[in-house]
Amino acid sequence: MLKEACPECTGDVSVAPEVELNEIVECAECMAELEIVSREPLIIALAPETEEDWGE
Amino acid sequence: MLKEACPECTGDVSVAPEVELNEIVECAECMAELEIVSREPLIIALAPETEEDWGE
Amino acid sequence: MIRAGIVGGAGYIGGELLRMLLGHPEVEVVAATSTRLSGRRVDGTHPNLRGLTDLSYVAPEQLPECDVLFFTASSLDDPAGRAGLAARGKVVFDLSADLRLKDPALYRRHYGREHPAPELLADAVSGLPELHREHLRTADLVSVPGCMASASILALNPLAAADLIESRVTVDGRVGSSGSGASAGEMNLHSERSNVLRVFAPLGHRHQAEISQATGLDARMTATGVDAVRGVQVVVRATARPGVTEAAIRAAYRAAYAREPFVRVIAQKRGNYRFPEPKLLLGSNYCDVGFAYDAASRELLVIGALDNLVKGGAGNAVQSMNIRMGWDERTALGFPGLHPI
Amino acid sequence: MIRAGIVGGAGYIGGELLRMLLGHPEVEVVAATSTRLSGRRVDGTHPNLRGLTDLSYVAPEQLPECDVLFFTASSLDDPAGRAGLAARGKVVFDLSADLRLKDPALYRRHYGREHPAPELLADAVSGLPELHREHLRTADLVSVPGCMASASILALNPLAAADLIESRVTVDGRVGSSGSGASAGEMNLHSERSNVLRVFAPLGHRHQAEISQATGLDARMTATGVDAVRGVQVVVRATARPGVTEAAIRAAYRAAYAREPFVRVIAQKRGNYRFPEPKLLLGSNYCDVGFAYDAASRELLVIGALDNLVKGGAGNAVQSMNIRMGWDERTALGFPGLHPI
Amino acid sequence: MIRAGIVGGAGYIGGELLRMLLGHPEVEVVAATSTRLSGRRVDGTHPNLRGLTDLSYVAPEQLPECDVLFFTASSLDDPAGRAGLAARGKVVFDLSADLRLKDPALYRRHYGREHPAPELLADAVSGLPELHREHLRTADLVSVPGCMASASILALNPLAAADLIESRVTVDGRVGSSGSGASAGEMNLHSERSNVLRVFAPLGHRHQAEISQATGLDARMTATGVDAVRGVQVVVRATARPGVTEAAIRAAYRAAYAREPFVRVIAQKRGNYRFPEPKLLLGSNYCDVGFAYDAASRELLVIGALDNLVKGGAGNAVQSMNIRMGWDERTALGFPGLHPI
Amino acid sequence: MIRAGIVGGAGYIGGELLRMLLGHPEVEVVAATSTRLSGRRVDGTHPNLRGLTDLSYVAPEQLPECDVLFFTASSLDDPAGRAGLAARGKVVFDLSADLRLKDPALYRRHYGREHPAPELLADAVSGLPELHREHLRTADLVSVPGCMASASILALNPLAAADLIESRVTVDGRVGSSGSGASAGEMNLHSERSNVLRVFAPLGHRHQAEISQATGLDARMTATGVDAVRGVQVVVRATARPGVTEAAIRAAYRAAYAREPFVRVIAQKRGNYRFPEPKLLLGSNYCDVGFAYDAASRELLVIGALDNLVKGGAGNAVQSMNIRMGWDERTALGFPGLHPI
Ligand SMILES: NC(=O)c1ccc[n+]([C@@H]2O[C@H](COP(=O)([O-])OP(=O)(O)OC[C@H]3O[C@@H](n4cnc5c(N)ncnc54)[C@H](OP(=O)(O)O)[C@@H]3O)[C@@H](O)[C@H]2O)c1
Ligand SMILES: NC(=O)c1ccc[n+]([C@@H]2O[C@H](COP(=O)([O-])OP(=O)(O)OC[C@H]3O[C@@H](n4cnc5c(N)ncnc54)[C@H](OP(=O)(O)O)[C@@H]3O)[C@@H](O)[C@H]2O)c1
Ligand SMILES: NC(=O)c1ccc[n+]([C@@H]2O[C@H](COP(=O)([O-])OP(=O)(O)OC[C@H]3O[C@@H](n4cnc5c(N)ncnc54)[C@H](OP(=O)(O)O)[C@@H]3O)[C@@H](O)[C@H]2O)c1
Ligand SMILES: NC(=O)c1ccc[n+]([C@@H]2O[C@H](COP(=O)([O-])OP(=O)(O)OC[C@H]3O[C@@H](n4cnc5c(N)ncnc54)[C@H](OP(=O)(O)O)[C@@H]3O)[C@@H](O)[C@H]2O)c1
Ligand SMILES: [Zn+2]
Ligand SMILES: [Zn+2]
Repeated sequence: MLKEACPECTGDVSVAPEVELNEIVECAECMAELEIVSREPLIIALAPETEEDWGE
Repeated sequence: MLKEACPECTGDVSVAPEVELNEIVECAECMAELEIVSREPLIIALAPETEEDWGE
Repeated sequence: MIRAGIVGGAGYIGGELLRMLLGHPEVEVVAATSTRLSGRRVDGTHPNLRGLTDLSYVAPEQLPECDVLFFTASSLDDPAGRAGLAARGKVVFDLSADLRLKDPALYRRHYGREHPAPELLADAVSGLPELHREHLRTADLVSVPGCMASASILALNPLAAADLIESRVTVDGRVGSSGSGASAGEMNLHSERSNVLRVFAPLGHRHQAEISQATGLDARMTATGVDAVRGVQVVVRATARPGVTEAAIRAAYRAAYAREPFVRVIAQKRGNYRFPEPKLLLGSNYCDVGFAYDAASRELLVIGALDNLVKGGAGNAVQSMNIRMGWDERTALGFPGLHPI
Repeated sequence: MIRAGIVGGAGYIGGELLRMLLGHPEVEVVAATSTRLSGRRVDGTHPNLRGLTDLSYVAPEQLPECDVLFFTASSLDDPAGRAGLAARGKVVFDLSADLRLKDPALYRRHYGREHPAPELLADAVSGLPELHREHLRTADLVSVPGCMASASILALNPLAAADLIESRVTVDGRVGSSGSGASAGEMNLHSERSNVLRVFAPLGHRHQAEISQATGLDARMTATGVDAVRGVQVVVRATARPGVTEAAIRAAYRAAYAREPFVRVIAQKRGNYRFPEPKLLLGSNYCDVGFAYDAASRELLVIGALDNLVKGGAGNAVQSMNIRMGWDERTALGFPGLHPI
Repeated sequence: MIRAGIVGGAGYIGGELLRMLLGHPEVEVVAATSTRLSGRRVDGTHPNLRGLTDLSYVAPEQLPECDVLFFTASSLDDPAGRAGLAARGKVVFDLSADLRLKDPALYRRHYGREHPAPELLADAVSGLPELHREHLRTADLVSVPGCMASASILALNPLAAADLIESRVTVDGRVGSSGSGASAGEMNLHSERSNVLRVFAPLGHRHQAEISQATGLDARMTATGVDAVRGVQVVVRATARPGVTEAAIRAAYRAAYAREPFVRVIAQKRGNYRFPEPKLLLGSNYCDVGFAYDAASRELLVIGALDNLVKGGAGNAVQSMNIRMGWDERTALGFPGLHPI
Repeated sequence: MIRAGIVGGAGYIGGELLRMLLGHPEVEVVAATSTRLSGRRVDGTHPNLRGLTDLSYVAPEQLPECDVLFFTASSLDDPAGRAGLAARGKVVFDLSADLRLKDPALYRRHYGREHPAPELLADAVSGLPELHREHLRTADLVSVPGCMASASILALNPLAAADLIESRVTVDGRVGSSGSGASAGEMNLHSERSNVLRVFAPLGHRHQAEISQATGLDARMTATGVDAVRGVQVVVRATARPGVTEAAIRAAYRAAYAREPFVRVIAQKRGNYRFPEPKLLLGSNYCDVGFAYDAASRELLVIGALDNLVKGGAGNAVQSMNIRMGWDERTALGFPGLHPI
């Protein structure tokens, strides 16, 4: 597993070595959706916001 | 532990060897209250009914 | 360590399998599939597993070879797909209703269509250890019974086997909302499902066929949804055969379950919890069974309780796996339940 | 305005009587007694009445003369005291179990002692308007049936009266914690009573005698406490006589209840609430009844639901009073219940 | 009899409007719209109304002319459509959040877009009778505040108006699942939503803007979903100005609410229900407010409670209508709530 | 195997200690005392233990010598008796509130009397492993903090220690009915305690003194009883110091808890369970902590959750014992909690 810092919370994000470009991974710490925007070097970015309403 | 048959349900009742006369023990299987009515030989009998209402 | 896979890991049964298998010293979970959530962390759907695993779901087609494989949902709609997946597991535990009824005609009557893969039925061993332990030691295909069926069978079988009761029994099942799974519809919204006593199957609930098949009795079943998330209770009315005593009934239960690690007989004269109470069993693999008997009228009430997701599903599967693998049957099933709760 | 008194005003039935009578345009509540709380404000025990009344409890011996008098708890332990109190009311509504069984032998069997005042039994008219409306118009002593009994009788009587079912029926009653009253013991602590499916009366619940008395059927009753405060549901298994059709069953219910203001027949094929559901009836005086039938097997499931404190108690009493006084039967009973809830 | 219409009758607010208006002696409900359920009976969605009405939903375009019209859901996505519908009512009560904030900039900040019909804002009178009774007597467009906002405003306004507290207050709102409406998503499934203490709005809940607008205070709001279907409670921390006594606080509440039919001040030293408790208010139009004060530290806790669907929505609308029409304000709002519950 | 004894084994904390210790591979429970139930089986009061033990309660005077001894209830009313009992244990874990406050003056203020045994206070080490692990390795007297205090301290301490927040914080505690113990009174009857949002401590709850003592902050605490049996949640409002970023807050939590086996940081942007939720922790020894932050206003909401009987009591004691004895800290504490529930 590769480790990368989450751009949202700076937590460790585990990324499988065989990950594909544009794949979505999640940050365990803040559950942000992250997109693999580059594989070598590994770069992850916040995925386009699919804002989930959680209101009542 | 001595074992004796519960007079209510015939389940095994464990009785400590140092049990005293008239002590109340409970049957694990049916939770009947049992009284030690004799120690040697060990005889247990249903304790006088303290009927617990459980109705609604 | 053996390698375990779960097909349908994002459902409620899948979550319980994960919880138990992650705590199992002999098992490594190598994959949990989800079509909808492939690539997502399993602790996103099963938040109680946060901190315990970094696993993410894989798509079914990515399922690797496994020693044991758990199917959690019906796969009969795609028999070829099922066969392909099943081939990746040496031993398969099927938790769906697909293989529970041995007779395809019964399946047709209760599920309203022909069984698409009747050839599987003969090999499937029922994942109820108390009745089928010996067969489970060598089974390669195990079909776990329904939650209310398991409770009813465990409550009735000692009496049926000893021929203490007449054939006709009526089963009143009560079940929490997790029995409908994680993909339940609008009628399971909190505002609608809370506080209910919803008689959702007034007559002829499907599990009655399983009960009849296992016990030989003529079971008639009603089911009510209650305001609980987990938990099943069955309340069964039976008639004892002439001359049957309370002692005989107790003796039958004792003979059947004295050495069973996960069945307790609860029929007490005092206390707040005299009969099987599902709330005490949440998270535990116990099935509690009990009874009350009026010898004069021969009326017999038989009660069973369990956690539908554990002894009523994932726990039965894990217990069956333990038997199949020759391990201590109780491995990873040690949680006894809570009080107060 | 007539003058009403309540003996035992601090209990749960007493509270519901107060709520309804304070909203009744023809009734003035002149006294509510409490031994324990004499001198205290009634809204101290019944906080929903804050702002509606300045009434305080009086000791029983201070009870003034009344036109109508409601007894909420058993007074058989002191028959002379009871007689003294009863004499202060021209018409007495007794909500306890004291006068429900006409036959003192039945009382002995179910309550374990001789009836201390059997002379009262003959005059007591049953406070179930659907069965006894005509007698209630002139009754001076009314005995309101038990909550689960009322639901069962209303669910079964149309079928029994039309001789559509065999005599033996099994009744599965489910009831919330308010059924135990305000003085329940340690077993009703929130931590113990929450989340239960407590089979507190596995066989032979007392209400079965009331059901048999009213319907002529041979009822066998089980009762389970559920995690609700209010609400009763009865689920009854019956066997239709040969040849009975679903249409005949519907017709019997329709004939019985088409003009009843407080009984609805709920047996629907679609929707979230197909059968009687007590949560929808909280605070309301409805008893909903419904059924499901399998003509092939003649299995019939009959379901009844009500609020134990209203149609199962105080509401039946107020409806009976309205009849006795010649008022619109629905007066002060207009609340229809809530959804969602 | 005046003619009333409901746009969005199939939702939870729509159901409560129907319940109240069907029991209103001066009102005839001539139409309830539903896009999804046009042609279906209203008691199919609102089962508590079975037996009370034969009404079916109509499509919005079939809405007839009405004297009073209730909008239950936002219609800002289609301002022209809204205008067309609104034109069919002489007086419009809007229960959505559309017109609650007077300042379009505030709307933008809290709802994340430009207000599509800012021209409506000036005319809308707030449907909170305790603050705006005089304006309501002549209003033709009424905007009913949010449920947690109403409770907070009624709890805080007497103190703010009398300048007894500092500006900064923190509001902790708790709300049941019906607050999300009948079309809530998977996160409101019973198995997920039961037993929660879900902090769904940790900071900056939208209702804080309404509270600030009405009271002039600087409110900061958190909201938690609790395991209830109905009910709102707000617990507010405030700081009294130097020298303020408990007597002064009580006096402010008394002055504000002594003659209000639907606000009670509940701040008791004994009993089980010392502070406002939403469960006692289910189905009722009361808002209970209370407080606790420590003069030494000037810490002040203010508590408000109501039923989100009644005083927090439909009840406020009906009370406003009663005022607008010159009727007794309490008409059709007489149900006081239940105990025990 | 070491020998463990429990003084006050029949209470709720006693039951949890029994559950955990019976499953502990290094511990033998040699005695559980009960004055009221001496001679009775422990599974009579703790029905979840049926089948796991044949232990019966002994009277306190029969308590044998033990290696570790757990006190579950206050024994300050009889300091000599306490001393006698305590002498039978080499290491004592006190779960009562007796020794939590180091300063007798604080005890006096919060408990309304002089501390009867102030000489004990100096030696007592706080049983909160995350703060006092090193001291616990050699402690012979351990005082376990209160349930809401533990949650608050674990939620706040990383921020206080790193000086990220201003001193004044307000704590809103929510707690289930088991927090009142097994001997709660009439106000905890199911019919009264169900469905509540009971603000039972509006200002100045005792645990605020414990929070202030542990964190150095100026905590002000309110507490509400909610309709749950188990579970604590604390919602804390704090103000960040100028310049503090969300990253700094996360970093402080991460630094504090990255290696803690029983604290998880839960502050997520998506999913149904974004913040600490007590229902997920029933039976587990986790304390989940989380936060939300608005840098513009410096408003910070901090949330903590745990099971009051486990990490809020018995679990903290067992974890402390594991540390004291040099065992793996997680022994007998492996249950992770359930979902759905
Ligand atoms: N819930 C209980 O109490 C209980 C007890 C015993 C047995 N069972 C049985 O166990 C099975 C699963 O129950 P559950 O409660 O876990 O259900 P669930 O929560 O609805 O989960 C089922 C999972 O299986 C997948 N799935 C659902 N339908 C599918 C389909 N048609 N084809 C392929 N995958 C499908 C879904 O995964 P993706 O969409 O993510 O792939 C879903 O996550 C059912 O057959 C049920 O009869 C349930
Ligand atoms: N709860 C139900 O669902 C329900 C439904 C239908 C009928 N009922 C019947 O209605 C009666 C009252 O039920 P409840 O639920 O209101 O009970 P409850 O809440 O326990 O109240 C009974 C009240 O009557 C008084 N009382 C109790 N025992 C008494 C005694 N031995 N002698 C004189 N007064 C006594 C008490 O008043 P003080 O101590 O204040 O004087 C108490 O407040 C019972 O007979 C019950 O069978 C109950
Ligand atoms: N629930 C509360 O506690 C509460 C309290 C106070 C105020 N409110 C406000 O009242 C309004 C309704 O709440 P509710 O709880 O009744 O919601 P709901 O149960 O979801 O019902 C809303 C109804 O309005 C219709 N509707 C929904 N979205 C719509 C849209 N975009 N355009 C047109 N019609 C739409 C739907 O009807 P069809 O699809 O059938 O046409 C639906 O039945 C909301 O604005 C809410 O903010 C709610
Ligand atoms: N409940 C919680 O959530 C929680 C959490 C953390 C800490 N605590 C603390 O743990 C302690 C026990 O709480 P609990 O909930 O287990 O209480 P509980 O259920 O009421 O049990 C306390 C037990 O201790 C005995 N006891 C009670 N009062 C006593 C007294 N004055 N002297 C001697 N024995 C007494 C009783 O036993 P017998 O009568 O059978 O002898 C009783 O079974 C309390 O100090 C509480 O502050 C509780
Ligand atoms: Zn992150
Ligand atoms: Zn026995």
